[in-house]
Amino acid sequence: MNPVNYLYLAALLFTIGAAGVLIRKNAIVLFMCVELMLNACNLAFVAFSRMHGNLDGQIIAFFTMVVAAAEVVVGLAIIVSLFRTRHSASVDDASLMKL
Amino acid sequence: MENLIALLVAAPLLGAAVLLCGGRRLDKAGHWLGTLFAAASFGIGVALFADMLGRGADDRTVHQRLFSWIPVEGFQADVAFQLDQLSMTFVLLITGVGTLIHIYSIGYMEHDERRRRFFGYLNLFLAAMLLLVLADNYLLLYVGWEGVGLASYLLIGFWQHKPSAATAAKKAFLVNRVGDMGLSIAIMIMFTTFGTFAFGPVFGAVDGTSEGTLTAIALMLLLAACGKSAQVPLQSWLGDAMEGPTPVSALIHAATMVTAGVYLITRSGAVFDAAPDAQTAVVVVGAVTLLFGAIVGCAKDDIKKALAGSTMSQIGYMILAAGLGPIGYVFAIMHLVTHGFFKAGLFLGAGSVMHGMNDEVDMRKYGGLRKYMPITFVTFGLGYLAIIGFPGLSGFWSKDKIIEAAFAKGGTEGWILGGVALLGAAITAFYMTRVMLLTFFGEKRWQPAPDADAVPSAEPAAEHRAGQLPHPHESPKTMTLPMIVLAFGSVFAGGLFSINEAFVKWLEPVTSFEHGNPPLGAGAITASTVVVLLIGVGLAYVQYGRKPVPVVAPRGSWLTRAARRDLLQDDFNHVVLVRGGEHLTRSLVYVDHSLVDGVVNGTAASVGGLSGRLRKLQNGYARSYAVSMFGGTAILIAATLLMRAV
Amino acid sequence: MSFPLLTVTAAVPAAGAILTAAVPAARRGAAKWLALLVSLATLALAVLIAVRFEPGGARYQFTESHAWISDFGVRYELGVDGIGVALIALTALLMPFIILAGWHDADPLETKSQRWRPTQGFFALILAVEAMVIISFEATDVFLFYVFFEAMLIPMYFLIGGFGDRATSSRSAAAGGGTDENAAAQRSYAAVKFLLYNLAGGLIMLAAVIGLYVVAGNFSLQEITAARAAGTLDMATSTERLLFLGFFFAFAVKAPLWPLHTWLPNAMGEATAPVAVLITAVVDKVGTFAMLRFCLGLFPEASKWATPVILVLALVSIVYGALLAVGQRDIKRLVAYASISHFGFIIMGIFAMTSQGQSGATLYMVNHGISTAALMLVAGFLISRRGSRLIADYGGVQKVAPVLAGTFLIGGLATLSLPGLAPFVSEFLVLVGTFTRYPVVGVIATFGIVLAALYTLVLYQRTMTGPVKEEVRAMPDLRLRELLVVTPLIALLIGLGLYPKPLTEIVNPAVKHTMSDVKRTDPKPEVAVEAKNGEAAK
Amino acid sequence: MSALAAAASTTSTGEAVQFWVLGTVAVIGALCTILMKKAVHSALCLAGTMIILAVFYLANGAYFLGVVQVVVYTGAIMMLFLFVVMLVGVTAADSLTETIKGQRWLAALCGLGFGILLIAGIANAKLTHFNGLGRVNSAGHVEGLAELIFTRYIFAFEITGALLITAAVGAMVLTHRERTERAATQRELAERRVREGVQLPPLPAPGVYARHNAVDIAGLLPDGTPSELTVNKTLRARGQIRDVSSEALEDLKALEQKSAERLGREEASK
Repeated sequence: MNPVNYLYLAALLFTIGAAGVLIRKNAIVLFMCVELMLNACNLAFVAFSRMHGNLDGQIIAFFTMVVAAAEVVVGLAIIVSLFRTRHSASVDDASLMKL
Repeated sequence: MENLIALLVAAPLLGAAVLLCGGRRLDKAGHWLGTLFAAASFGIGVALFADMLGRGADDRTVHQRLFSWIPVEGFQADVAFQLDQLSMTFVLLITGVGTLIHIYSIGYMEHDERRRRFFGYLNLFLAAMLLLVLADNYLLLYVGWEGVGLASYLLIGFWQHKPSAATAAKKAFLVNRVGDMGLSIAIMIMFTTFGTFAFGPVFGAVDGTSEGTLTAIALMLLLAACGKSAQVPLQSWLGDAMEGPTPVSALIHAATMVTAGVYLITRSGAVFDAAPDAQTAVVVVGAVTLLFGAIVGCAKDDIKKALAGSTMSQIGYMILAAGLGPIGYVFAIMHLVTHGFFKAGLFLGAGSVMHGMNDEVDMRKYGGLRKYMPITFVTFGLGYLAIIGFPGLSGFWSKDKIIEAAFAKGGTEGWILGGVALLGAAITAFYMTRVMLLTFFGEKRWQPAPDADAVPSAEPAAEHRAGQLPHPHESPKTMTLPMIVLAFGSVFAGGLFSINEAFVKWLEPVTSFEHGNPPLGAGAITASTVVVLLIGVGLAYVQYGRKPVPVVAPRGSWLTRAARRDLLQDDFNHVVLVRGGEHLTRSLVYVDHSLVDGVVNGTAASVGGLSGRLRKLQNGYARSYAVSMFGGTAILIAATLLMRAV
Repeated sequence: MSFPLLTVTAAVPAAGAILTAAVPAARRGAAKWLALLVSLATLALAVLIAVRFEPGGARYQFTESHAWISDFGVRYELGVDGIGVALIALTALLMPFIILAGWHDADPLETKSQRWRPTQGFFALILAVEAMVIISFEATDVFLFYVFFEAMLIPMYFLIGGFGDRATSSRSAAAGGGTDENAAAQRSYAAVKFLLYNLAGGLIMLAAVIGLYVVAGNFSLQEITAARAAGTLDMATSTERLLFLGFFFAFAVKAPLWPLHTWLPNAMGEATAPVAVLITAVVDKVGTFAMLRFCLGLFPEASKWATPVILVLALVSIVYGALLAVGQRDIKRLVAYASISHFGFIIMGIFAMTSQGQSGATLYMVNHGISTAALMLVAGFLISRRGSRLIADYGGVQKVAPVLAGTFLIGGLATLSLPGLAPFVSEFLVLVGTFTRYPVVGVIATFGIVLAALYTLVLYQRTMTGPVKEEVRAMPDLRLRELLVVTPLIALLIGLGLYPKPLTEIVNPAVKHTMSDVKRTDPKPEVAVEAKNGEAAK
Repeated sequence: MSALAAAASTTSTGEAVQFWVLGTVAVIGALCTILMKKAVHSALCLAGTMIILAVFYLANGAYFLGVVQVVVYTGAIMMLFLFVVMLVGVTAADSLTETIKGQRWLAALCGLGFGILLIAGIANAKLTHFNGLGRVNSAGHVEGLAELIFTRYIFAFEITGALLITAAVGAMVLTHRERTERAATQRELAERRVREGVQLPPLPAPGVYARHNAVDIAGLLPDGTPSELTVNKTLRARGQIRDVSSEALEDLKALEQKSAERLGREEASK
C-alpha cells in the first residue's frame, strides 16, 4: 500500500471538518469540527514525517496538539460565558459583527 | 554721455516710487516733486539731444547696456538702451509734453485729495513710455509697452469710485492685452527664427529670411500696434478711456502712448519693408481707422470723445503713412510730433473748458465761451487750425505730406489711399469746426450741472457745485501756461521741421527715406487739400454756425446714430465677446461642477453603492465568513494548481 | 563626511513642529513665536544652501547617503541641484510669511458653538509640512521621496479640515449665525476630497515605484538616471510608459492638471488663506518639481512619447482654468482656478523640453509661489475684515483701505504676468520655449495672458473700485503685521522681475542636465544671426 | 533493526487491511460528528475517530504521538467537550435547520470543490520518494523527538508552554464571575418576595406524578393541566418542559382499569 493514502484520508477528514464548520450552528459542535480538521492535519504531518524520513513532522503535530489544547480551553471558556449571557450556544445568535 | 540714457528712464521711475510709497507725508509737495522728476528727465533729454547734434549724421546712434536681464541657455535678454534719432524725437516729445502736462495737472487736480498718487502714476507712465522708445530689443520694448498699459489703466481708472471709470480702465487694459499678445507672439517668432530679438541683429538678418515668416512677424506687430494705437479693430477702448482725468487724455491718449503703435511700425521698418503683404494690411488698417475715427468724431457730443475720435483718425493717418514704407515713415513721425503738440493742446483746452464749466462735457451745453475764456479760446483755436491743416500751421505741413505720400503709393491703390486721406481731411475740418463752434461760438446753453447723487461726479470737488449754474472762468496760470506753449508748438513746429526738409534729414539715417512720386504735382495736392478743408469748414458752419444748436441732440440719421455708438463696434463686442464669454464661462463653471467633478463624485458614489451591496455579504454570521474563507482557499488552491499546470 | 546641511535644513522645522506641538495650551502665544523663529532659522539655512551652492559644480551637491532599508536597496539619499535649491529657498522663504499671516487664524474662537482649536497644533502642522516638503525637494532616492510625498498629505488634511476659513461663501453666512455646521460640512468635504485625490494618485505611484524597483533593482535616482543615460539599463518600451504614467498621474493630481484639478478650488476655498498659500505655493510645487526631476530623469523616452497629450492637457488647463476663474463668485476659488491655469503653464514649460521652457518652468514655480502668496494673503486679510468670500460683498475698498487695495492690485498684476514683475520673466520663457518647438501650442497658450488680465482686473474692479459699500465703510487698512507680510513679497516680485539673474544662474546648469537626460537639444534658429544679442551692443 | 523501526519504514499487507477498515470507520465517524443532532453524540463519534487516528499514528511510526493522542486528545480534550456539553445542555442550536440563506448550498459547493482540489493536488504531487523512519529512529524514537524538541524547537516549546499557561489563566478569567455585591440573606429574600407579592408561598414541586426524571415534568394542577411554575426556570427558558399530562391521565386510567380488573377478579374468586 502506498502511504499517500494517509494523505488522501487526511484531506477527506479535513474537508468533512470544514464542511461541518460551515453547516453546524452549535458552537460546541463547530469546535469539534475544528478539532477534526486539526487532527486531519496532524495525520498528514505524521504521514509526511514517515515519507521524508525525519521527525520534524511529528514535532509539528505535537505542537499542534498543544496549541489545540490551549485553543480548546479558551474556546470552551468563551462558549460557556457566551451561553451565560445569551442563554444560547448558537453561533448565529452572536451575529453582532455587522455593526 | 550715453550713460545718461538710463537716467532718462530712472528719473521718473524714481519719482513714481517716491510718490507712491511715500505715503501721506508727501501729499503737500507731491505734485511739485513729480513735476521736478519729469522736468529732470526733459533736461537730460535736451542734454542728450545737444550731444547728438554735435555728432555726424551716421554716428548718432548710441547704446547703453545695463545688465543681462534674463540669461538662460540660448536666450539672452538684456536691459540695454539704444538712443538714435527716432528715439530722441520721442524722448523730447514725451518728456517735453509730459512736463507741460505735469504743470497743467498741478492746477487741474488741485482739489483732488489723491493728487500725489496722480503724479506718481504720471511719472510711472513717463518711465514706461521712455523705456518703450529707448529699448534696444523687443522684449524690453514689451516691458515698456505693458508698462504704459498699466499706467494708462491706473490713470483712466483714477476716479475709481466711478464704475464707468473702473470699467473703462479694465476695458482699455484688456483690449491692449489682445494687442500685447500680438507683440509677444511676434517676439516668439523672432526668437525662433533668429535666436534673438534685439533690433540690430533682427534687422540685419531680414535679408535671408523667408517672406512668410516676416509677414507673420509684421502682422503680429501690426496687431500690437492696433491695440496700443486704438486702430480698427481694437479701437473700442479709446473712447471710454476719456473717463480719465483730462491731462491723462492729453498726455497718454493723444500725444504719446497711443502713438506707440506708429513707433513700433516705424522702428520695425526693415521687417515691414520686406513683407509687402503686411504693409498692405497696415495701410488698410490706417485708412479704415482714419475714416472710422473721423466719422465717430462727427457724431459725439462729448467734447473729449469727439477729440478721441479725432485722435483715432489722426493716428490712422500716421499708420497709413507708416504702412507706405520709406516714403512715409518720416512723415508719420512728423505728423506724430505735430499731432502731439496740437492734440495735447486741444485736450488741455477741453480740460480748461470743463474746469470752468462744472465738469460738463456735453458740447451742446456750452456755447459762447470765447468771451469767458480768452486764453483757452485762442490756444484751442490755434490747435484747431493746426489740426485741420490750415496752411502754414503745423498740421498742414505734416498732413499734406502724408496725403502726397499716399498718392505716391502708385496705381489704383495710390488713388484710393489718396482719396481716403483727402476725404479724411475734409471730415476732420468738419468735426473740428463743429467742436469749435459748439464750444466757443453761438449763444450760451448752460444748464445746472447734473445732480451729484444721481451720477457720481467725475471731476474733483464737483460735488459741492452740483445743481448750480456754472460760472465759466479762465483757468489758473499753471493750466494756461502749458496751453500757450503747446499752441506755439502747434503753430510753428511743422514749419520749422519743413525748412530745408530738416526733419527728413534728421530721421533719414534711421528710418530710411525715399521721395515719393505722386501722380499729381505737389502743388495740385496741396490745392485740393485746401479745397476739401474749406468744404469741410463750410459744411460745419452751415450746420452749426448759422442755426441755433438744440441742447438735446436730435435723433439724427442712421449714420449719426451708429457713429454715436462708435459705429456699433461696442455693440458687436458686447454681443459677441462679452455675452458669449459670459455664457462660455457660465457653462464651463457648470461643466466643471457637474461633469469633471461629477465624474469623480459619480465614481465615488458608485463605489459607495457597490460597497452598499457588498456590505450585505457582511451579514455578521461567522459561518458566512467561514464560507468565504473556505471558498477563497479553494480558489487559491485552484490557482496554484493551474499555475503549476501551465 | 561634511556637515549634513540638507538633513539639518529639514530637521529644524521637523524638530520645531514637535516643540511647537509640545507647548502647553496656556502659553499658546509662545507657540506662535517659536514657530516663527523656527521658520526664520530654516530660512537662514536655506539661504546658506543657496549661497554655498556652486552652479558650475557637480549636478547634485551637499549629497548625503546612508543605508536605510538595505533589504530593498532603499537609501537615505539627499542631494540638491539648482532646481531643488530654488524650490527649497521658495519654501523656506514663504513659511515665515505664512506663519505671520496666519497669526490669528487658529486663535480660540469666542463662540461656543465652534470647537476649541489648538493653536499650537496649527503652527506645528505648518512646520511639519515645511519639513516634509523640504525633504521631498532634497530626496534623490525614489522611495524616500515617495514616503514624504505621501506623508505630507496628513498634516495638510488636518490643516484644511481642522482650521478652515471662518468666512464662508454663502450669503446667509455673512448675515451671521446658523451656518457653522454648513461651513464645517463643506470644509470636511474639501479635506476629504483633497486627501482622496492625492491618495489615489499616490497609490498609483506606489505601484510604479515598486515596478521601478523590480526593473531597476534599486531606488537611487542618480544611479538609475546614469544607467539610463549610459544605456546599461534597458526597459521595455511598454514598461517604461506604464511606469511613467504611474508617476505622472500622481504628480498631475498634485500639480494639479486638468481634469484632475477639482480638489484644488475646494481645498483652497475652504482652507484659511495661509493654508491655501501653503497648498498652492508650496505643496503643489512638489508635483511639478517631481515631474521635472523624476518623470524626465527616469523615463526620458516615455516622457517624449507622452508629450503631445500632456501639452494638450496643459493647454486645456491654461485656458480652462482662466475661463473658470472669470466665472467664479468666490475670491479664493478664483485664485485657485487662476493657479490651475498657471500650473498649466508650468507643465507646458517642463514638457516643451527646451532650455527656455524648463528654466521658465522652474522660475515659474518660484514666482508663482511668491505672486500667489502675495495675492492670496492680501485676499485673506480682506476676507478676514468682512467675513465673506463672495466678490459681490465687496466694493469700493480702494477708497477705504488704499494700501490694502494697492497691494492687492500688485498681487493681481503679478498674477497676470505684468512685465517688470517676476512672473512675467518665467511666463515669457515658458511661452518662448514652447513656441520654438510647438508654435501652435505657444500661440494658443498666449491667449491665457489675455484671460489672466480679464479675471484679475474683473476681481479688482468688483472688489476694490466703484461706490463704497456700506459694509466695508469701516474697514481698516493693513496693520503692521500684515504689512510685514506683504511688503517683502512685493519687493521680491519686483526684484526678481527686474533682476532674475541670481535665480537663473542657479537653475541653468540643472536644466542643462535635465535636457541631456532626455537627450534633447534646443531647436536651432532658422536664420543665422552674425552677432549675438548683447555683443552687438558692446 | 527493531520491529518498531520496521513498522515505520515499510507497509505491509496487514497495514493496508488496517488502513482500509479503520479508514472507513474514521470517515464514517467524522461524518457522524457533523451530522448527529445531539452534541453528545457528535463528541462520541469524534472521540472514536480520534482513537482511530491514534492507531494510524502508531502505524506510521509516531508512537509517542499515538499515545499522546489517546491521552491528551481523547482523554482530556474530548472529556472537556463533554463537560461543556453537560454544562450547556441540549439547546435549540442543535436544530439542523439552516437559517442563513444559501449557506448550505455554498458550504456543499465549497466543500466539494475544496476536497476535489485538495485530493487532486495530492494526486498531482510527486510523492514517489519514500524514506521511512528507520534512520532517524536509530537512537530511539522518543529520544529522537526529545532531542529535536529540546534543541531545534526549544523556543517554540517554551513559547507553547507560555501559551498553555496563558490559556489556562484566560479560561479562568472568562468563566469566573466575581461577585460584585453581597449575597442577599434569607430574610431579605423573604421580604422581597412579600414586597413583590407575586408568589408568596414556595414554588410547587415538579413531577407530581413522577416516574423517572421528573425535573423537566410539570406538575399537574387538580384539573389535570400542567403548571409551568413547577419547572426549573432554566428549563423553562429553554423550552424543555415535557408535558406528560395526557400520558399521566392515561396511566391513571390504565391503573384504574387494572385495579378494577383485579377487584373484579377478586370478586369473582369469591
